[in-house]
Amino acid sequence: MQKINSTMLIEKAAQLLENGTADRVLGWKKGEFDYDITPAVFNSVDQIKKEFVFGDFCGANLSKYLVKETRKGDGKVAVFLKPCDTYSFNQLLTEKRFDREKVYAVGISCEGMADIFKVKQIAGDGIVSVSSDGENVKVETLYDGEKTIKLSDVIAERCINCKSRKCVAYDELMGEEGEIIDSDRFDMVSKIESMSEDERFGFWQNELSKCIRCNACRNVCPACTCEKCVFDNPDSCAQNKAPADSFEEKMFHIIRAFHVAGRCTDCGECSRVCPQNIPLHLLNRKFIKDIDTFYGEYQAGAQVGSRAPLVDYTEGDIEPGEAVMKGESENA
Amino acid sequence: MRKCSLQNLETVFEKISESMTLYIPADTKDGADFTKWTKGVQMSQALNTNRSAKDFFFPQTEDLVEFKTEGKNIEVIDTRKESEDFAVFGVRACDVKSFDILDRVFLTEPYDSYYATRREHGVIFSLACTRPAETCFCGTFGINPAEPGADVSMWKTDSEMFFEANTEKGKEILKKLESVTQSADASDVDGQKKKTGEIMKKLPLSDLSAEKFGKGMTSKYFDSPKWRELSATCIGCGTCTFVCPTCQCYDIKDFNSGKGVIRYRCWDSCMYSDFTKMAHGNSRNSQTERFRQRFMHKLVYYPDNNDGMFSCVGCGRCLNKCPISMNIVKVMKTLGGEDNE
Amino acid sequence: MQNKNSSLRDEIIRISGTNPRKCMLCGKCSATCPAFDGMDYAPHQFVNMIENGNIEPLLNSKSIYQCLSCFACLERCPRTVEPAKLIEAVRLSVIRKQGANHLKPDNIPALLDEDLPQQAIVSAMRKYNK
Amino acid sequence: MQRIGVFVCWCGSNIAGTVDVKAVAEALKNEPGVVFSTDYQYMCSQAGQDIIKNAIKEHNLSGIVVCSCSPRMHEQTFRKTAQAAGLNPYMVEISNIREQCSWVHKDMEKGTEKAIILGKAAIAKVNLNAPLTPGESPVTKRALVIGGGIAGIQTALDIADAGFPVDIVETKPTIGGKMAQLDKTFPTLDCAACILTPKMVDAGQSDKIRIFSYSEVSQVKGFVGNFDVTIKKKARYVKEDLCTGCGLCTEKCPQKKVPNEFNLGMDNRRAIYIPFAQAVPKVATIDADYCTMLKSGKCGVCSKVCTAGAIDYTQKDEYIEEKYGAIVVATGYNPISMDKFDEYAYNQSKDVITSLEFERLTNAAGPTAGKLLRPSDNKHPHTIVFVQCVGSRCANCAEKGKEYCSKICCMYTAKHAMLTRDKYPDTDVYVFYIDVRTPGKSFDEFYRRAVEEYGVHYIKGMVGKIAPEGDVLKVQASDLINNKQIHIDADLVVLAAAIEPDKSARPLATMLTASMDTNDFFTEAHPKLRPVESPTAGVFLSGACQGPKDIPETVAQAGAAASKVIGLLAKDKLMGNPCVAHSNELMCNGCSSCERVCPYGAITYSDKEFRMPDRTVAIRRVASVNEAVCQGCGACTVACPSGAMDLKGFANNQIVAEVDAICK
Amino acid sequence: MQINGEFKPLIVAFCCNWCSYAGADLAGNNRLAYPENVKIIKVPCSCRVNPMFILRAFQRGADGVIICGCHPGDCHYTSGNYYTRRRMSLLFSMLNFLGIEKERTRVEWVSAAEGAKFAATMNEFTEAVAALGENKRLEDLRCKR
Repeated sequence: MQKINSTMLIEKAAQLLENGTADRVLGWKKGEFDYDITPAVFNSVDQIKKEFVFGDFCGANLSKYLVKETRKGDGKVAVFLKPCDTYSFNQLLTEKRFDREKVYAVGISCEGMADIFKVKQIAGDGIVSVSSDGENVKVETLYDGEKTIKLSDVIAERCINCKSRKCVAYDELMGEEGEIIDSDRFDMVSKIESMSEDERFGFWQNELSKCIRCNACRNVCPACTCEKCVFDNPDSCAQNKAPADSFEEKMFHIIRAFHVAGRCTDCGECSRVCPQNIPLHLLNRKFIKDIDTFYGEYQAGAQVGSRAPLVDYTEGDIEPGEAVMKGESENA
Repeated sequence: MRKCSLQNLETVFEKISESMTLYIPADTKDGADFTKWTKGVQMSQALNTNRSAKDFFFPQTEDLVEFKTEGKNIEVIDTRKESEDFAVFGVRACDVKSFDILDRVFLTEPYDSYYATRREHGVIFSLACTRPAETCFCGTFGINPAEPGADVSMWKTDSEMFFEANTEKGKEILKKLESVTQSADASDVDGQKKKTGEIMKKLPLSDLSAEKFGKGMTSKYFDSPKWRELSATCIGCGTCTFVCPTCQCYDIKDFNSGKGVIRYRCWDSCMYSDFTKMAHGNSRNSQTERFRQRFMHKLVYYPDNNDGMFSCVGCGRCLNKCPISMNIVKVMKTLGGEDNE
Repeated sequence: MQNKNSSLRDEIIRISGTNPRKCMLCGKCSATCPAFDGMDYAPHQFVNMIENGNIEPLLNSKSIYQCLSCFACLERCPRTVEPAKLIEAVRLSVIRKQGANHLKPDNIPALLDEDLPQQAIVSAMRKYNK
Repeated sequence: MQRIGVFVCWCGSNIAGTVDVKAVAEALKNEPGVVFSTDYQYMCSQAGQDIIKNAIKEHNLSGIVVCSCSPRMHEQTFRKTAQAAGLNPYMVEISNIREQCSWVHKDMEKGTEKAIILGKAAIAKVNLNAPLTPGESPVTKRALVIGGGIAGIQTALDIADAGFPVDIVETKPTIGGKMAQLDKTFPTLDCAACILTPKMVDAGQSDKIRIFSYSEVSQVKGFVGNFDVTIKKKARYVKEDLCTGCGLCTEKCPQKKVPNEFNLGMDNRRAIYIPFAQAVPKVATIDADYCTMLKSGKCGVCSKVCTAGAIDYTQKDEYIEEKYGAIVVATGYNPISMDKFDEYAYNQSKDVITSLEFERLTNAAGPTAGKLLRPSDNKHPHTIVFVQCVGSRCANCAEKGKEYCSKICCMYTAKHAMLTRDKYPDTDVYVFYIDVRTPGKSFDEFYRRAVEEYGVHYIKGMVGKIAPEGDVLKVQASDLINNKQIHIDADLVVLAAAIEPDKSARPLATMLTASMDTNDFFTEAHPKLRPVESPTAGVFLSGACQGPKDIPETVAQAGAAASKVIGLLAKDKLMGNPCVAHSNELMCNGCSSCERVCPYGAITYSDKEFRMPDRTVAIRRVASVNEAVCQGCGACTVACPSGAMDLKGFANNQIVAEVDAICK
Repeated sequence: MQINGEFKPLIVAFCCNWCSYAGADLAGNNRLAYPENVKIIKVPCSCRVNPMFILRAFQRGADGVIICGCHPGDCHYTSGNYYTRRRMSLLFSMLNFLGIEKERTRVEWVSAAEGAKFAATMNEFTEAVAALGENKRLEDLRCKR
């Protein structure tokens, strides 16, 4: 299968503007280096031809921008969605966060995105250029010249544990539809579950104490599209700006995870953007794993309109006491 | 100038920590960060720490005062503790420069005694760079990474660490370290300085110029249509401001613990929707305005009020950490680009 | 009622994978059983006797060899008790106990030949080596 | 800032025995907002209430805290007291220092300390209270009954009897429902038609009752007291007002091969038909699926013979919109399909029938004119086997049967067996049962009569297999008492099929936002205390749509539902509970989480234009709560991630203030 | 909370108005004793309990939090406690995942007729929490000054 590349997307994006399908395009824009790519709204074919880019460093999930972007004027917004982004897209639709009619979605197949920090760890400082051919990554550095790394060695952690390469929503698909993957994404959650209580506490105390409350996790999260977040609302009894006590770090992350429980599609953006490298996705995954164990498998965003587990129930649901025990021991 | 062998660096650490708490950059699984030195903690080889040394002088949260009510009376309690002396080891030139910028904010009227106390009690050992990263652009702001400054400047070679005191405080501490260091010649590090100078010219951002910014440029950039485009996908998080060594905005808040009210300050971010929110609402309502504020402050407003000094030091942290890879370099290039001529 | 032989009872229930407590004594299993006439204990009795731990008579009954494993009872049972599985479980526990009459593991190597499928050995071991 | 008065009750020694009430009153004096604090022996007494009233006036109190017994005892009392003194009744908070303090603790010091903390929590809450006013809404004094079986008819008659207009909507061309198909009724063996038809006639003739037969409810909007319902009157191609019900057309219609659903397909009717002689309304209906005229435009016999000129081939479905104050669901039941029970050979042999078919076979108005003849060869059966629990009490049969007991089968099977033996003593009757359940007045006696007096063979056991062989049905069954497998050559087998809610119930429940259980039976508001109300205010349940029921129970429930409706319609205005949810539109995401957890369907959405913080204008979907429907459970407040949804009287900040006060 | 050197855990009990609060009243009517440190907050339904309230209680110094509601199937609002059950199952499992002692949180169904159960539950829960000692893992040091 041919890997989706910049040229193909540029052509598509330009075509969508030219033929009037959309009047603006959400995509990715070239950065200063080869890896610092910014999500951007493109308004003209010129701009697309000049600045649009797609490659191994286009990890950003564009679906959340649709909430804001569809509110601007009447025209349609074209958006490029990787498989994991399509789940977020569906979840946003389920929650009626934007008007489907105002969006032209192009699904693009994805084999996993690269993580620049992994590249830097291997290739060292001073990366002048980085490019990949789908198998190898060629890195040129200031100090050590050119190096070739296997792409598979620098694939982002979240993509290694990819749950699905299937585009679940699109008006048009580029590349193959992809398949749902039997991933090992819960391994780390299981590992923590099998730790002792003290170890678990130690692990999270250490991780969460790094939090600087920059809100990047929240602001990037496609499930966190609240008009006003409780943590920003002085009337919510929960507002705070900085973790002045270790309690507040926990409070913020527990409540945030709880608010997206059953709605989180496990896109992994939270961990990707955390400047302190806190594995925040593990909190969300714990909820996903518990939901799967307690109430049957549920993938948020797999279908538009599906009923999230927290706004649903059955008469025979597991009791909380039992659930806690099960949540600890179900490491299968 | 003094020096010690790298093997003996630990004895230097030991010596310093006899009289004060010492923080050195140490490796964690997520990169380097300043860590309290205790025996065995190794100094990181990394170019720079994730978080800047700003935290030592201007911590993310800090209690200012406490109120207690008894019946209908209020008691005000100064909860400040006796500050202890401390040293921060291995601060890079860019971060050293950030203290100049912060000092101009906190040490002019109204004088910030909380910050000042920490400055008085802290000694900074700076460390010259030898391998700047592609994201470094300190040169843009006239910083020489080979001459890092602060109380004590340091240069690290393959086998030795060189120390040069720049201030009285620095001289004092180097004196204390005489027993564990040897005298050295300033020319011993000339080679390294020169080499660093060469590398600086080759950095991809070496051509980035701040010339088009600075004092009096408000009207030139304020209404630029580029802001909207640049900020279009900004998610409004505070990452850039919190990793920035020069961002100095804070909010003062009260926490009612039930037993009393603690008034504390905490970092704030101009990227947040409730930044400078007042009774009438927010003065900057859109993300575009907030985004513009941050960069205009770094590049225009601050220089306006501080003799042309920029409040960016080119450390590159925001380049590495921004979730959407938007940063001051892109802003400078876009605004200062040909289109804007 | 006395729960005699409860370990054997639990063992049989475990092997069968069914829950005899679900039985509501409708008798549809016995009504449906084509081998009923040859049985000394009818399918519904199996369910009840196993649940009560009254298993000895079943171990010695001829019913366990009369059951055709046609699964009619299993198919028809309205409560998913699935008597056939219980009968099979009793049968198995008898067979497993007959170790003395059957092959000993030591004897097996001599009997092996190339055509004997691996699985047969494994299942023979599992079945007879108790 | 509130001006709060605190009133600590001694309750004689009930509180004062373990709590130092004076110390409590003294300690609470210094709490924020408190301007007055006192104690008294019995706050609920007239004198105690006067202390409160005077203090409200004297100290210009804006809120009061009464530290006393449980709010379940005297919250209402003190609210009225406050109201009498000009204070909003919802500015009263009760601190429960009796049941939850003095009565459960023994140590005076600790008890006092706890009472003070509980008082502080109440003060913290009342500081954040706001005056609340219950919402009012008018009541449309008309009821809708959905379903025209005995349940619906009885409900309608009872409501009409109280003087309120009622409409019955029935999908069939006539009311009457299942009861009209029955022959006799247990345990008294009254003829069903004899007791039902007078009621049908009453309903048809009542000036308060309108019957929309051959009609369906197609849309329901609104809420208790104010439902807007659209009723679809299906085209029956006969003008109801002109048709005299003479039946001439039904005799002349040349299309004779239409399976007669009233007789469960055991005989045929014409394409134009009146289901049965006593139908109400007695109006003919053309079955468009079979009418040659409607299908091919050639025929028109009925039109020609109709002297009243009632036939109208051009009739269209008609939609009627009407307002109602209350809705009663009486959609009834159906026997489940026997298609999946291969072992009983229902589809292989005509002589294996369901009990309802048996009713028709023994009914004088049925296909055999009441003679018990078996369907295959119209011969009199000499051996009849009845099988109970076919599809009932079935744990594995999600697809096949039902997990519940269908409740009525034991009794009607006893009835069938008894009547058969009575009319045809030469018949051998066997009944296979798992259990015989007869909890009802004169029920067990009835069953025993079948056994003892009529010699019905009751066999504990189940039929495993029925095989048609020649002209007999080979029945293989178990006899658990004798531990035998028995074989019977039967002439006729009657299956007591489980019953299930009518298929129309599920979509109707969605329209009404009324909840259902997994079996599609409507859920009652409370299984014990509110058995005829649905959790959705203004929607009531009558008959088997709520669960399997026999006729007496159905009629009783129908009357109960009617009385609830009458109680509702008798009011001119409905006063709501003011402690309801409300949504802050500025924060609402329109995500529907709240709507999904609301058990009452109280939340609706609309698109509204908002000026966004960044000065742009956006159209956003936002929730609003219908205060007349909301019952104030608060489920939505937690489902809402942004905190836009809050509950009046139990607001987030109020509960948090209580937590803070307690944990201080 | 330390009283005379003895650790008395502070327990916050959220009780639904219709069943559990009435159950607590019944415990009172029958004079069934339980520790003073149990403090009840009335909510209309257990589904009104926001996870934030629970965390807030721990922040402010509670050592244990228990949520009491009608038995499943008996909710006054028909389905409220079903949601409570799901929410608390997930929340408590998460707290446990974070290493916060699972014995500090509990959901118990107490009907209006179960005064004895209410008292017994509170006694037992208090004892279980007392055995753990003070809540250190979800504390806010500022509230302990």
